[in-house]
Amino acid sequence: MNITQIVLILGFLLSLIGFWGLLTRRDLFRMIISFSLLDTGVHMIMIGIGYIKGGTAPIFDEALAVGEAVGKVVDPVPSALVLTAIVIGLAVTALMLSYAVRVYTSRKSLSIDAVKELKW
Amino acid sequence: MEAFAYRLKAFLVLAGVWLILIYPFSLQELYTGIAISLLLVILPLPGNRVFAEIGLAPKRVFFAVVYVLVLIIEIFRANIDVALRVVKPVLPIKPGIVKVQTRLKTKLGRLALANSITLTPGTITVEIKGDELYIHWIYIDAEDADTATQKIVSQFEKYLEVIFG
Amino acid sequence: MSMTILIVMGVLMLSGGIAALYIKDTVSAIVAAGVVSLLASVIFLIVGAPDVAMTEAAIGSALTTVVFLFAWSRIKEAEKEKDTLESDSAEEGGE
Amino acid sequence: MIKRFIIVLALAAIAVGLYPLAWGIQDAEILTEVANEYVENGADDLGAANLVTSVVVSYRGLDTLGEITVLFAATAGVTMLFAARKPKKSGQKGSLADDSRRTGSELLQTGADFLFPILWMFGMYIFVHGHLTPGGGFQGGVVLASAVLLLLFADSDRKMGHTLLQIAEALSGAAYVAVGLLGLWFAAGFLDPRFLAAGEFGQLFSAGAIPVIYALIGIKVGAELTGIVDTMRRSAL
Amino acid sequence: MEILAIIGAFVSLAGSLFLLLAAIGIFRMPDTYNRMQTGTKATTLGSLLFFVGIGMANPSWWGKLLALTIFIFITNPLSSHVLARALHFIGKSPLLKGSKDPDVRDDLEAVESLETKEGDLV
Amino acid sequence: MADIIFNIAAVIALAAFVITFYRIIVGPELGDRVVALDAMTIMALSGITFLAHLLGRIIYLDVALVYGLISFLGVIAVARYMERGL
Repeated sequence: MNITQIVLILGFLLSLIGFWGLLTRRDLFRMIISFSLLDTGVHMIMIGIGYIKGGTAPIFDEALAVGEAVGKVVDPVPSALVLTAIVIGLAVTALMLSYAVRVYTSRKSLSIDAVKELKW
Repeated sequence: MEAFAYRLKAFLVLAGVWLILIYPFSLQELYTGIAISLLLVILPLPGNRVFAEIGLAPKRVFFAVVYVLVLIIEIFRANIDVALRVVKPVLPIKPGIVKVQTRLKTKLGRLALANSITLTPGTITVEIKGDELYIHWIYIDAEDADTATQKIVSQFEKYLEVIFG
Repeated sequence: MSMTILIVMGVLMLSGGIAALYIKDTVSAIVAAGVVSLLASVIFLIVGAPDVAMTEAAIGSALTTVVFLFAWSRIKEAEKEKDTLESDSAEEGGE
Repeated sequence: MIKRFIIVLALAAIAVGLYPLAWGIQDAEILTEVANEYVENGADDLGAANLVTSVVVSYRGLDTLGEITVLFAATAGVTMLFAARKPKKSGQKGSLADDSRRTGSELLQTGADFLFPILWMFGMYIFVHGHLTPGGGFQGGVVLASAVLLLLFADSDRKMGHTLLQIAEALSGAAYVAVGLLGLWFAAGFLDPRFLAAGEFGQLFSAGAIPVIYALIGIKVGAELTGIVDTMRRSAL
Repeated sequence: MEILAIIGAFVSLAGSLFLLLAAIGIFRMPDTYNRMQTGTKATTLGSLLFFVGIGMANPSWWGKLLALTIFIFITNPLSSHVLARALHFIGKSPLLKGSKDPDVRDDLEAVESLETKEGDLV
Repeated sequence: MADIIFNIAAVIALAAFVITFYRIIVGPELGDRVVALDAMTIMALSGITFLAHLLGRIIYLDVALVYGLISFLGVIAVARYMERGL
């Protein structure tokens, strides 16, 4: 067992939990919660892929000199991607929630079965 | 004039917090901190007026230091109290809500009083209305308001009265 | 040491995720989802991504929880409104 | 029942598909080529101590611009979905508008008033130090937004000036693009921060325009998130 | 320097014991108010001691740790107060199941007439 | 020497964390869960400062500051929801 492996497995399991909730729950609110769990799981996978053995944060200060950084720091690119992905995740969640509230006010129910227009 | 006074106090508090945050001092950080604090003080932000209650007289500062010491001693007492309660096989609790009086009028003083009460042995502030504090007490010793006030409030009130005027 | 912390946090995170799906009370589920984010942010810190940890703690946990709670209280208000309307005109109840 | 079986099957298929990805993997010893380039030359190139900040603001600056656009679109969407319903006038039958909400305790109001400037200063600390510490515009913006949220929690009837928010948002967005264009004119390309002096590495005034850009991002993100939350709060159904 | 680090380690150990105490209290106490009692106090002191210990081991970190401590001291009791007020509003009785002290009831009545009870939201 | 004792302290804090997490899962009511969340985040703050010490990076303390603010905000949000102030 090493850290990359653990983080990847955790991310996969969390995504699977999110998928499971997304597929089995009928309540719109639970589905959105499951979606945010899935989101977190995917972020964790991305961060786990960027990990380097014994890696520390890619930030230079007294503890990490500029010249000797290679081999000591983790990959900064996944961090940057996940950083923006989290913010977008919040915006998407807010959008879904306002949609759920609208569904409730027009259908008087939070169940996904109440939304029939797009069913086939 | 009064507006200038509370703005100055707010500025001092903000600059102090900034200096704590950037502990290894450097001149650039200092300039930035002063600029940001000035900006926040000049902008018509909602809460700045609260800072008017902070006093800078030597007596007040002295009382504040004593008050912090008393508070820390009380916190240690509170934790030993909690420890003794938690580890006993049968929990020695007789909880309830009591009403106590306070003389404090200033907002920050009341906030500090409520926070101190929450951190001291066995009490949590539940509600504050006018002069009356409603306090959840984990083991009720005294039922009437005066004794309870004596036990819970007085020890802090005498300091806070001076500190926040 | 950091491996131990990682494993414990991970197990707690997964159980929190399952709890978020199966707790009956919706607000409790929202709190559980927030806890998942908080634990995830500790995990990000361990794998050397403090930027992500900070963002996850601030956005994933706090603001998401707050947004969920606001939406849920709007739904609760709508429910109340529906109930009062239904009791006013009993013959035409919804659903 | 059969539905649930199919779901379990699908999840099992995903799990089996992902299994080799997770199981065979070891901790990587070397960075990928792109990351290696960033780590080796990023500090000399841009002068920012935090490489993630370099990537977010400069190397992948266009991504961030697009991301902020997405955030803006989401804010507009939330506003549209909620504002389609006119809030009922209070006192009308069956309405549970703002007046039934309970205001916070006096202590919470005092605490919020006291903490508000300090939290704003903390948020500014975070986004000004984006190139030195793990902070940055997004986190700092969230801290600004949460300070406003604290005020809203303390007093649920507080009115917020949306005009001010929109002005702040529009100005910071425009300034962000303008700084990007300055980079195009005076340095190598769009959103290139090197048109300001690089300064001494590790100091606050370093890394060219990166702190400026991150501060603008912070103000914009803060204004947008405040807008989302306040829209969800105000719209009494 | 080493001596200071060892002292700091012991202080941290004391802090973590207080944290454990808080956890046990939250685990054992019978109702929400009492859980809050142990939760707030013991975690505040525990984290304070933990920070002092870390600060002794790394003397250049004092600034941030002091900021953290001040922040916790302002916010932790405040959030407890708000939570207690909310619990009281939704009508949770502070009394234990068995105890019906008449004297305690007297003081409670003042409190219980404080707000109308409509605890159906939770 | 000092590191061993620090590790013991961290393990104890971790145990406290796990015990508190029990209340999040089973806590009979919302209030219990929020109390546990409050306590848990303070414990996590201690954990983060310990991690900063273990990995030797002062920059991680900034994360702890944001984390503390966030726990406060979350608890107040849920409490205000409970008393219908949201």
